[in-house]
Amino acid sequence: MTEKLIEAIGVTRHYKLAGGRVLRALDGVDLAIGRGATLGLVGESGSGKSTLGRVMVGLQSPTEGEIRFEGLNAAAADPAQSVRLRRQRQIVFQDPSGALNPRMTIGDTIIEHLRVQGWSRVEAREQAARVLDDCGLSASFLSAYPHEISGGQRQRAVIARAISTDPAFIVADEPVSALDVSTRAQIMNLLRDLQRTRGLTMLFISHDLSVVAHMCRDVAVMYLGRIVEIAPRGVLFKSPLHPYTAALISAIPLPDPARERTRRPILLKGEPPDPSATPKGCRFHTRCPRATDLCREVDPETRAFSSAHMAACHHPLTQAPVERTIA
Amino acid sequence: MLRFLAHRLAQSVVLLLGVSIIGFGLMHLAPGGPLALYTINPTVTAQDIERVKAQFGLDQPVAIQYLKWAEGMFTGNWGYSFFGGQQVREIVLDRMPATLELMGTSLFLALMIGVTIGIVSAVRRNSVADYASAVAAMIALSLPTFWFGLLAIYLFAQTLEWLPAGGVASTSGGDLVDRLRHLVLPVAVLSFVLVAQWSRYTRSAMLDILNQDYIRTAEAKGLKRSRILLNHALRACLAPLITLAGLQLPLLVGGALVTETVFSWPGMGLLFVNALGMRDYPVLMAILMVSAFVVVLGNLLADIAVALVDPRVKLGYG
Amino acid sequence: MTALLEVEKLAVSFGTMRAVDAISFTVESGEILGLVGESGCGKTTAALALMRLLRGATCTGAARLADVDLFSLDEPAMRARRGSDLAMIFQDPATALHPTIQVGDQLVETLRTHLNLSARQARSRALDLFRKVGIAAPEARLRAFPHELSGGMCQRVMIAMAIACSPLLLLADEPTTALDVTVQAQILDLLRQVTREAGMSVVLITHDLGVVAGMADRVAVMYAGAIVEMAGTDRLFAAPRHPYTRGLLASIPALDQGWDEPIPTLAGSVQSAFEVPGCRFSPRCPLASEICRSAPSLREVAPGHFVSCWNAA
Amino acid sequence: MVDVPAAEIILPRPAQRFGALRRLLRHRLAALGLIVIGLLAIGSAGAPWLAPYQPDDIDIAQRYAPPLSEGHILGSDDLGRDVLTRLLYAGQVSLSVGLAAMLVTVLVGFAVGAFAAYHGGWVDIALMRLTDIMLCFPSVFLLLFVAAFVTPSLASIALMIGLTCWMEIARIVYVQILTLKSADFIAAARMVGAPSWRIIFRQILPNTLAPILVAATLNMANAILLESYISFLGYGIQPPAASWGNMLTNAQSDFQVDPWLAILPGLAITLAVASFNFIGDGLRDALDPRMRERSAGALR
Repeated sequence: MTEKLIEAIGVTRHYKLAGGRVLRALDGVDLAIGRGATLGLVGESGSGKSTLGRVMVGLQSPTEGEIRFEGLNAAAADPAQSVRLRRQRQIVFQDPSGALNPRMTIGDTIIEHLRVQGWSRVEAREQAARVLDDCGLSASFLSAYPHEISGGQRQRAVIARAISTDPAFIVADEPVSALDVSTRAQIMNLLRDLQRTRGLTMLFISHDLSVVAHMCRDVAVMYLGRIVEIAPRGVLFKSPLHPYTAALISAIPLPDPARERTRRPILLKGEPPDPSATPKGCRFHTRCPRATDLCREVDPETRAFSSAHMAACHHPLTQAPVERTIA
Repeated sequence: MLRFLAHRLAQSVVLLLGVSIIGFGLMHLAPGGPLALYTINPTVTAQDIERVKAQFGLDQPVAIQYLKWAEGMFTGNWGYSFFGGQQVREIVLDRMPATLELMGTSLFLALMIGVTIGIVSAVRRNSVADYASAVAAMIALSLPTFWFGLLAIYLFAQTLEWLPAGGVASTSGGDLVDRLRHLVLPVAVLSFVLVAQWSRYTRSAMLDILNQDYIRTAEAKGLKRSRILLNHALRACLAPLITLAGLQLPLLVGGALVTETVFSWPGMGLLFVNALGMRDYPVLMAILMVSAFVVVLGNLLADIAVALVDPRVKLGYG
Repeated sequence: MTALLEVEKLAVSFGTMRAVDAISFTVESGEILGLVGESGCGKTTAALALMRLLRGATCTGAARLADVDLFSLDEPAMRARRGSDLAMIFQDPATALHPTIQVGDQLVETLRTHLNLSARQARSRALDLFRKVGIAAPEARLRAFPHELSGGMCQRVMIAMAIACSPLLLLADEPTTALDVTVQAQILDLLRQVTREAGMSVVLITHDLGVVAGMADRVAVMYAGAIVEMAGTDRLFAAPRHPYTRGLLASIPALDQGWDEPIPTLAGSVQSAFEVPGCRFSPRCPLASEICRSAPSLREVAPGHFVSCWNAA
Repeated sequence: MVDVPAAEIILPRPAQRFGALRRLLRHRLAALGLIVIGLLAIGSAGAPWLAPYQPDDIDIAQRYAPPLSEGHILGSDDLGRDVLTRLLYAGQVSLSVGLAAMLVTVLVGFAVGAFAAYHGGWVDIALMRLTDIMLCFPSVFLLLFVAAFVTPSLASIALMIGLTCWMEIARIVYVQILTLKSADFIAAARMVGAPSWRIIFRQILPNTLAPILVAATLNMANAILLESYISFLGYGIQPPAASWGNMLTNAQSDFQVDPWLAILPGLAITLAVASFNFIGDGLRDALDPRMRERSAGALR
């Protein structure tokens, strides 16, 4: 395996709610992304995938566990290291309208982003023009306000801001969900190209499996604050181990009438439980067609079924594990 | 619901505590502090003041003084008026009914008229009636109430001689008709402003609701317009309007004060202004505290009412 | 035989902006028509125009439902049809239900408005409907408020309300867009089942070609207020003729597509397409030529396959 | 290099810069308000040159001259002083008290609201509770209570009004900032380590200006009303200096002797207050993005 660029080790993130309840947005997540790789992260609303993204770039700090960037614990970084960490990790948000200050021009937004990092005004301006160009926007967009441009262009500007500090790692948090079908493909291609030309490491978050499948070599599936399965995309889609992954894959409507007629979605019972009331035992047992008493009692550990395929399930769908628990 | 009640009750207690601390602070800010009466009296010597200070406990630490004062406020021992030496509590509570009568009648009228105007303006948005009521409300809100009251007296009492100029009743009469005749002008003046406010509030709340998805659902179900308005829109409108009623209370109390001074209406407002002229701090203080108490209580009631009307509130969705 | 719904030259404008541009289509009895397009293409506006629920808009054209022209009915007659003959489901179930009325009462209200039922009869009918749309513990759920139900459950209530009076036509506006993937599968399954059972016609409005592929018998593709292509579902997906449809289909990433290749894209965006003279798609069209300065009209290129393009092969 | 998939087919459309100002001027009542305020301001500021007399020129021979009489266009008062002159000079006082009070209100309100919202934690709780507590007092009572033992001057009155009226703005700012704080563009700024003051002044402040501007305008109207009331009761601006409020001190008796003496200052107050109210209302419409979308002809 290639060198790990960023790792999440036992990351937990809790939020206190009114009435003393605790929302477990993340509940013990281990994850590592190799330098230059793109990892896809899928899950439904409330699965904690956005929280994980925000923790990975340092927008939120984990309640427990740590984030390591190039082996350095982000929470223990000294001021100089912190500055470098901020430059190295950037994020692209879901809603490009909310991600840009409505009272600032696109140029000012990027320049401000760089000025905070200590760039001179002149350099920042040049860099802003450069990254906008890399994202397919001409210099005339420097002086445009967000409401004067289209959604797709706004998302390009957000991406431009993210790459302006020449980061090594980018979290793309549902970058195409708010966009129309025809613009969606443009943005996906742009991200893919940037990832290649700049050697970016990327965590690509989406609720849409087909989008993730197109962008990423490896895919992780989240359910209620935990990663339940992780595997190379081909393996995951052909032979998923976790019943949730299988249901998720089968639920995607295909733009192909012939195959749609034969597609038999695995209909899960009910809806994801409230993340503030995680079920005991396996967190998926309330909806799982294969659930047994074991699942209701014991939380399954993550096991490796092949070198790159891991799942947390007592009754996986296809194979037997090759090794025991991984560290 | 019980939890919600307990929570809101606790909040009100905190508010009252804060109100009392600010009140206590103001009392001590006043020149001469609580002993202002004695300091302006030339026959009182410095020793006398020291003696009185000790007697009232004013030589003790501020915290103790505050506790004593708060205890007094709580138990109804509000001190004595600088003038006449009457129990402040009696003076103030004596005036309460008149103020409540004025406020209650005006608020009731204003709600009836204002809410109706607001609904009609929202439903017939951008119509002539809507614009007219908007401009009228704006002007009503721009009139200095005291001047408007004086103008009303000049017109209806002095020039046309239709109505009495002030007071609750004639010295001779005092029957129901006479009392009602005295009520007309002050209530009209006070509710004029209130109607303006309420029609604006209702209009914007109603417009907001008429733009909601669930109103479109109701239309798509084929319900009659009247049913949609009354059963769906108005029901949804209730919670924001009750909340506003609570928030607006200080304005209502303030408006009543102004109106009372103009119409010599013997309520707490008139008392306040009279006491102000004589720098009768205990009385002023008591009225300030009572009015704040009324506001806190009103807000508490409004919140409870909202919780009864809107099932989301208790769960913190509101 | 005439179709259940015949829409002829339906046009909607807000002031000078033409949101829907003289669209015509039919829906046969028991048929599901998919109405596909990106946001702002006018698909929702067209549906609301059919319900006559647009305010501040000018609607022209004709819409006949079971041979009754909806646009010539007076308001009370139209009202009597809303919710009974034609019903509508909206995108966001969380906001489409009244927040402070129990969902059971909202359903009963619909029933009693259109059917001559006593309160008790309506209540028991509501209970049946809740069972039918797969709501567990229906007695208790009748007394629930929308915020106490999940998104999927709210959409089930909306569906129960829509099918309560056995409408001839159901307008479903993005019924699953606000829901999670696994819940979307449940709701689509339910919709398919209840409409097929009752032989109901459906206009399914969505931006998701996948949803259409699995649900619709025929598909109409809209762009900037106009229908640009219409055909049977199989045919449209197998042999799309309009460059927009082609681009749209090509730009959907597929699960089994190689992850390394770029996705073919449509250039530019829909923004300001309403101001384009002639063919509104021409600024983004790879086939655009001189002739596209005048607006094309929908023509039949094969039996049942209509395309609005001068250069469509 | 990255291929550029023709995102530029549509260039940005810098259509409506200064759109808000244009919309404000199109709002007829607001435009009228602006004109009236402009005239009042010019008249008051230019009083030394425009006024026919000095404000305290007493002419016992000309007491209670009716309006339109020789030498006194708007008549004269009980001491024979010219009413027009006094109205103009009073305007100076009333408008500047209003302006100064509004500035105090905005400053205090913004500071409290911004600090509470941005800092969060116990500061938030303490400051917003203080705001709630202050809101429990009817502001007229509070104002009069303090006015009773403060030596009245232009500055002290403005300060008192400002200190009893800041709560509304504090709440507006508080809510605005809380909403903005969770916006992604703030997250982006925080992520690169922008210091708090920089986020507040560069990112947040420009976005809260619109509602503050509206509230400030409406506050100005309110401040003028409050000043007139306390001056009417005699706790505000002291004679012989004139303010619109203290010109009404004897209004009750003036109505019997010379109604115009009591009507004109009241009209001046109403005119000024209504103008600010109309401007505020127009500003709200012009600056509210939701209204823009609605008028752009969205569905309903």
